[in-house]
Amino acid sequence: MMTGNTLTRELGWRLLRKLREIRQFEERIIPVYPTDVMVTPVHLHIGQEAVPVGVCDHLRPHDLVFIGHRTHGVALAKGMSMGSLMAELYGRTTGCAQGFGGSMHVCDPANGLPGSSALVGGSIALGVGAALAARLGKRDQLVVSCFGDGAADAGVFWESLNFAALKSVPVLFLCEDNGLSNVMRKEDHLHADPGVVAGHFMQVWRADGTDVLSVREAAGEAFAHIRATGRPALLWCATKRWMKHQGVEADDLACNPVDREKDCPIRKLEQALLSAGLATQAEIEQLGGEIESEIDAAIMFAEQSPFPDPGMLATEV
Amino acid sequence: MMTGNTLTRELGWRLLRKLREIRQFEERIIPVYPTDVMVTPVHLHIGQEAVPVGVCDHLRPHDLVFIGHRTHGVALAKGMSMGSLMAELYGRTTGCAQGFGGSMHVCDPANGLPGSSALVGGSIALGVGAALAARLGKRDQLVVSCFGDGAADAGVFWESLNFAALKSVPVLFLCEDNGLSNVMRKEDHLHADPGVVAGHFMQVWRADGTDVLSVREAAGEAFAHIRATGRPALLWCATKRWMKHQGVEADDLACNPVDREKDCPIRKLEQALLSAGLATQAEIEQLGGEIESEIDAAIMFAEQSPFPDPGMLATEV
Amino acid sequence: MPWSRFDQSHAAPEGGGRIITFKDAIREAIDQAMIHDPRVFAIGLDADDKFGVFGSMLNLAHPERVIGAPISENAVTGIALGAALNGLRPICIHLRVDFLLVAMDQVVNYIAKWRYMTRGRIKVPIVVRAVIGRGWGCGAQHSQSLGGLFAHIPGLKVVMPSNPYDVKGLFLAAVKDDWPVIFLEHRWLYKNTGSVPEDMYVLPLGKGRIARAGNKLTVVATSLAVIDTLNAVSGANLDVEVIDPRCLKPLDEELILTSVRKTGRLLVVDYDFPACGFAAEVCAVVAEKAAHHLKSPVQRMTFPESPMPASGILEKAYYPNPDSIAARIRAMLDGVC
Amino acid sequence: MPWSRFDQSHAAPEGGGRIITFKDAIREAIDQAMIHDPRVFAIGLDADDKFGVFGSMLNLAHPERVIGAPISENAVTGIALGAALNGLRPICIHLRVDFLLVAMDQVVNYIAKWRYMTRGRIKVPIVVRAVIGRGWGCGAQHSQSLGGLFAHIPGLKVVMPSNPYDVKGLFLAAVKDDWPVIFLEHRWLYKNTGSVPEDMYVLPLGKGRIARAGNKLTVVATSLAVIDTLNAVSGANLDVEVIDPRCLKPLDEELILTSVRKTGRLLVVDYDFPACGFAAEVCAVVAEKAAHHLKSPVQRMTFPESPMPASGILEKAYYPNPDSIAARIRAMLDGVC
Ligand SMILES: Cc1ncc(C[n+]2csc(CCOP(=O)(O)OP(=O)(O)O)c2C)c(N)n1
Ligand SMILES: Cc1ncc(C[n+]2csc(CCOP(=O)(O)OP(=O)(O)O)c2C)c(N)n1
Ligand SMILES: [Mg+2]
Ligand SMILES: [Mg+2]
Repeated sequence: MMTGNTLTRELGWRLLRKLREIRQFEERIIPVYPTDVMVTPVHLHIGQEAVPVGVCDHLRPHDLVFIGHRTHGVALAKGMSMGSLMAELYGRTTGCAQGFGGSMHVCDPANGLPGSSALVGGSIALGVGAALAARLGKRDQLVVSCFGDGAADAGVFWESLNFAALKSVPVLFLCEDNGLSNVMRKEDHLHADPGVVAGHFMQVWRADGTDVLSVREAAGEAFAHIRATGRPALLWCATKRWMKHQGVEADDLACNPVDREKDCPIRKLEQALLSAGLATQAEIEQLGGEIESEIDAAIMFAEQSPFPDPGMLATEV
Repeated sequence: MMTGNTLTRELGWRLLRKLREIRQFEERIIPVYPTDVMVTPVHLHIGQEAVPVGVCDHLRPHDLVFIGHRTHGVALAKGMSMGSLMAELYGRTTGCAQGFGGSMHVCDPANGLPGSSALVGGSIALGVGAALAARLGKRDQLVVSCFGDGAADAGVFWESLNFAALKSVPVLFLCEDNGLSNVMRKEDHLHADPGVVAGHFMQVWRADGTDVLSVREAAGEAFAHIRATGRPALLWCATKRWMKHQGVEADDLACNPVDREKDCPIRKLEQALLSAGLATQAEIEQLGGEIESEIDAAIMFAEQSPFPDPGMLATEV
Repeated sequence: MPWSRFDQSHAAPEGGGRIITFKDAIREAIDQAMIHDPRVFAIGLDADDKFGVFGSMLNLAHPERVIGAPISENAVTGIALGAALNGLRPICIHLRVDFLLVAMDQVVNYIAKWRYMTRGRIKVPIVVRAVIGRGWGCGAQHSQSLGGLFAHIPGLKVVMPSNPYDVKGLFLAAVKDDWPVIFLEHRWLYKNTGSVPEDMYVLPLGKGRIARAGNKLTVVATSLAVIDTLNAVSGANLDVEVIDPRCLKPLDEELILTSVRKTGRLLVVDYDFPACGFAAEVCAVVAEKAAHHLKSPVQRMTFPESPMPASGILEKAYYPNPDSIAARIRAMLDGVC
Repeated sequence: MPWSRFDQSHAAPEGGGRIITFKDAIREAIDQAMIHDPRVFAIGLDADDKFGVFGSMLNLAHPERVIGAPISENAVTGIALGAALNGLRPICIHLRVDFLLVAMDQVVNYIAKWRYMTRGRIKVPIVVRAVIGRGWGCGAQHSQSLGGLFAHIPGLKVVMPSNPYDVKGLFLAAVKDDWPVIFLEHRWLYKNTGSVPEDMYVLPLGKGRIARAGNKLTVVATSLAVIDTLNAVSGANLDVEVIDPRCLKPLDEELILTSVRKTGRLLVVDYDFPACGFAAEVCAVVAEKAAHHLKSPVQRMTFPESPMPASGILEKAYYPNPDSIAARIRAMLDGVC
């Protein structure tokens, strides 16, 4: 739903660029991946782009987002450069973690990305701690803990909700609920709706995670609440995973039918822009082309960057 | 409240005996403890006796109860002999764990006590597993996970609720809510009411944990539900801790005012028995005397039992 | 369920017989254990999905005794323990050993200690399976081994099999055992093949084997490191004795000491963190009990003192391999290093 | 917050000066760190209650920076880490090291690896304080040490101070450090007294000390074991060198090796589980690097291979003590044992 957002050209265009950057970036991984130039397990964001883009549109570089294993979309939405991310996938020194991290461990302090975790769940608590630090330091800084529906299974989710509520920690819990934990359906891994449970601890917003305007609006309200009250909030976004949990193949689970027209955050926004007369098809195609060139540059940058020096192996430890 | 329980002499007498056994047993620890004959940290059950007694009255020897650190009341309610428990506190070979366990680690397989844990929280999961085993083995066996309000802070509580609900595990979650986690008030360690949260996963009963008939009635309903549906249930009993968290002194926290008349499960039941004409004051005093003799015997048994052989130290490992 | 009739262990088949993969040997062990004993069941995240724990849980005779679980490793490990305390023989499964760290409270505080705390009145027949092994750019959180960490904890047995014959016999022994067993399977061994009897058999937990006889140097290695060492040694035709203890705990000290007394030299190849680990333990045991037989100082070959990096070139430098093992052995034999 | 001005470490005071307890030395270090640097704060279950972590957190100048927590050790440890990643210098407190096992995912998978995984772009200045030590009939789940377990994990520094002077300097060094530090305080040391400068000072993490000079045998011990060994040695007037490495990691290998090269004998007294532990590590290091100087085999004195029992008589047999240490030393010197 787009109510409450005044869809201006500037806003729409900014969001569309980010959505497309993520989508097109990931789509370029697909053909390259089987050639083993990226030796790192990837969890693609395709289909879910609206969530990071809608939320991160409110954030400044010094606002923080903590991520789990599905990193690319959030990292790009938060401002990481494509070259830096691509080079990390290629395992090069110019990667955001100089090749030491891989796809699941991306960081970019200058853009508010303090790192990510391949283990599910634990990073929820990190966001709470970072927000606590912001409060203790009386800093004007927003902090988001981003996680999937599967992560809500974990005890650390419960403990984090309770702690944040008890101690008035100004953090946004952001659930990117794609209805799946690997190949398990949500109803098979969660008996109750964690969004409902969270409601006993803090105010909860829900958004359509395939609609960037819906996400952006709800996130805006949640952030306003956090700022106004100093209390935590949770934003639950139902979205759709198009690809297999890991790797570059399209998902084929019977329980996860994907309609690439109706479920597409990019189509939705483009349609809205077109019908509001805020964009033309030609402009959109041009944007796509621009982004494609940026990705070309990122790939070239990655390919031409040196590999890390094995002599540095046991440093920073 | 006593509605719904027909208070017969037999029932009332059985419950009263158990309540008094626990109370009098613990009260005898108090004077002895400072002499260091029991070298083990004790967490007394005084004031909370109604919870284990009301619940265990439904249980047969082969039904199981899992306990945390506050063990004595549950152990006696479940049928452990006073001698066996006392000898364990005295660190003797005749103790339920031959002196290897101490107060926090009591077990009595013949009476459905598979052990207890000094760590808070984890044993909640053990009960779920044992109940799963009962279901897989198609056994007629009830299983109870007994824990305190503090244990509900822990992530394992959330995970256990979710698992039990997802997999239809016929377990009773039993919270002995004394409103305290050590010296922390419930509202300082739990932001939401876990009983309410649990309601999203399973049916929840509440009882007055200072009234054995209230507990017994609610437990009866919960067990009937578990048997009928094969699903888990939670019983939340608000009760009152009279003693300090650990050791043998009366509690003195301002937030925990104790009225030893009104809050006393034994008084409550005795009053009910007396006013229903099911007991006389003289009979009650006689019961007290009988139990006192049993405790004398238990103490003598413990005192006269041999210490374990240090040569056995590194066995059973 | 007379597990006792499997007490007689088969000798390792001398070639011939039925050749199957390491993965299929585990699968067969699980299948046979479940058929043989209705108390055996499996539980864990992704234990029941279509991938079947890298194929090791597919086509079982009793799928109704395989219970999938949410991402709740801590509770689920406790649930497995609870089932063991109530008469079952659970196989608790973790697709990566790293996930088991979430359940460390259960493993170290509960599973390892329950039997002791109850003075043996309650048995703890649980097998915790965890898949280990370097990933493929998986990085620091998805590539650990942790065998030494578990072996540090009294009350746990730790098994690290290296070949299809062993994995079947050791797995069945673990299920049969009334003590908790941590069973660590290296993912890179799954496709390896070997001769495996079809019948059920158990190998004793705590008895190692001489994987290759030799005279000039004893190499103690476990799991994938056994295979890599054998490749290193046979490729270079070195006169080296390779000991596969099979279990980190109980450790077959006598086998190691006997070999070192003969060869006078020890190298421990342990694919794990170096400090306070299994390699240190083996060196310490030899230094305590066979020092006078040593012709040169003991040596360890482990991961570097660092977490795992992601980039392929770094991974290559991080992990020992047959070449680097052969080089180290040669250096030791040359007295150079 | 120029922590750099504390780089010059004080020499240990030679008697005299202000005498305070171990507990007060920690308290003072925490207090001074919080006053000196507003980024320092403390968090943990019972950190803010009236008992003040066995008195070590009472009467601080900045109680508003002490945050109590629910029984949620896993999240709370992660929250401390999150605060460190966002510019603070948390002191995360666990009243018993056993509780820290609940947070092992955070400690091993996150805290130890974060700096490495981000290639040092993110510093991890966190101190995890945990109180260790045998209880008083506390049994298996409340008496662990676990220093060796943490020292096994690359990325963690592990400190085990033995006296008031060291605990203050090492604690301030830990807070100052940009790497995660596990700080293990033995409860039985809390009442011990010693001379402690009032000013802030840091001791380098990774530098041990010679607690007593001697010639016939090197004893390496940490924490309470240092005190017990000193008592054992001085009581019997034995010509023994006692090395207190202060840190299990980084380990001051050179100090140990130099001593062993002189004495030719090594005993490690480690109040922890034996297998794959810190004692094994020290033995392995010496066996690797100073084997030719050894006049007799190295020895370890640790807990038995078992969890802790509860009954007093069993506890007494379980834990090494000055008498049993003296006996072992004498046996080694007599060449009897
Ligand atoms: C503690 C832990 N357990 C299991 C895994 C394996 N694992 C990786 S991603 C994943 C599914 C997570 O689902 P969700 O949180 O919904 O995120 P999504 O992949 O859907 O984005 C699982 C089970 C893990 N990484 N960490
Ligand atoms: C994991 C863990 N954290 C902390 C403790 C210390 N501790 C022991 S009992 C207790 C309070 C428990 O409160 P509750 O669960 O309500 O039980 P109660 O003591 O009130 O019966 C605490 C914090 C512990 N034993 N285990
Ligand atoms: Mg999901
Ligand atoms: Mg309580």
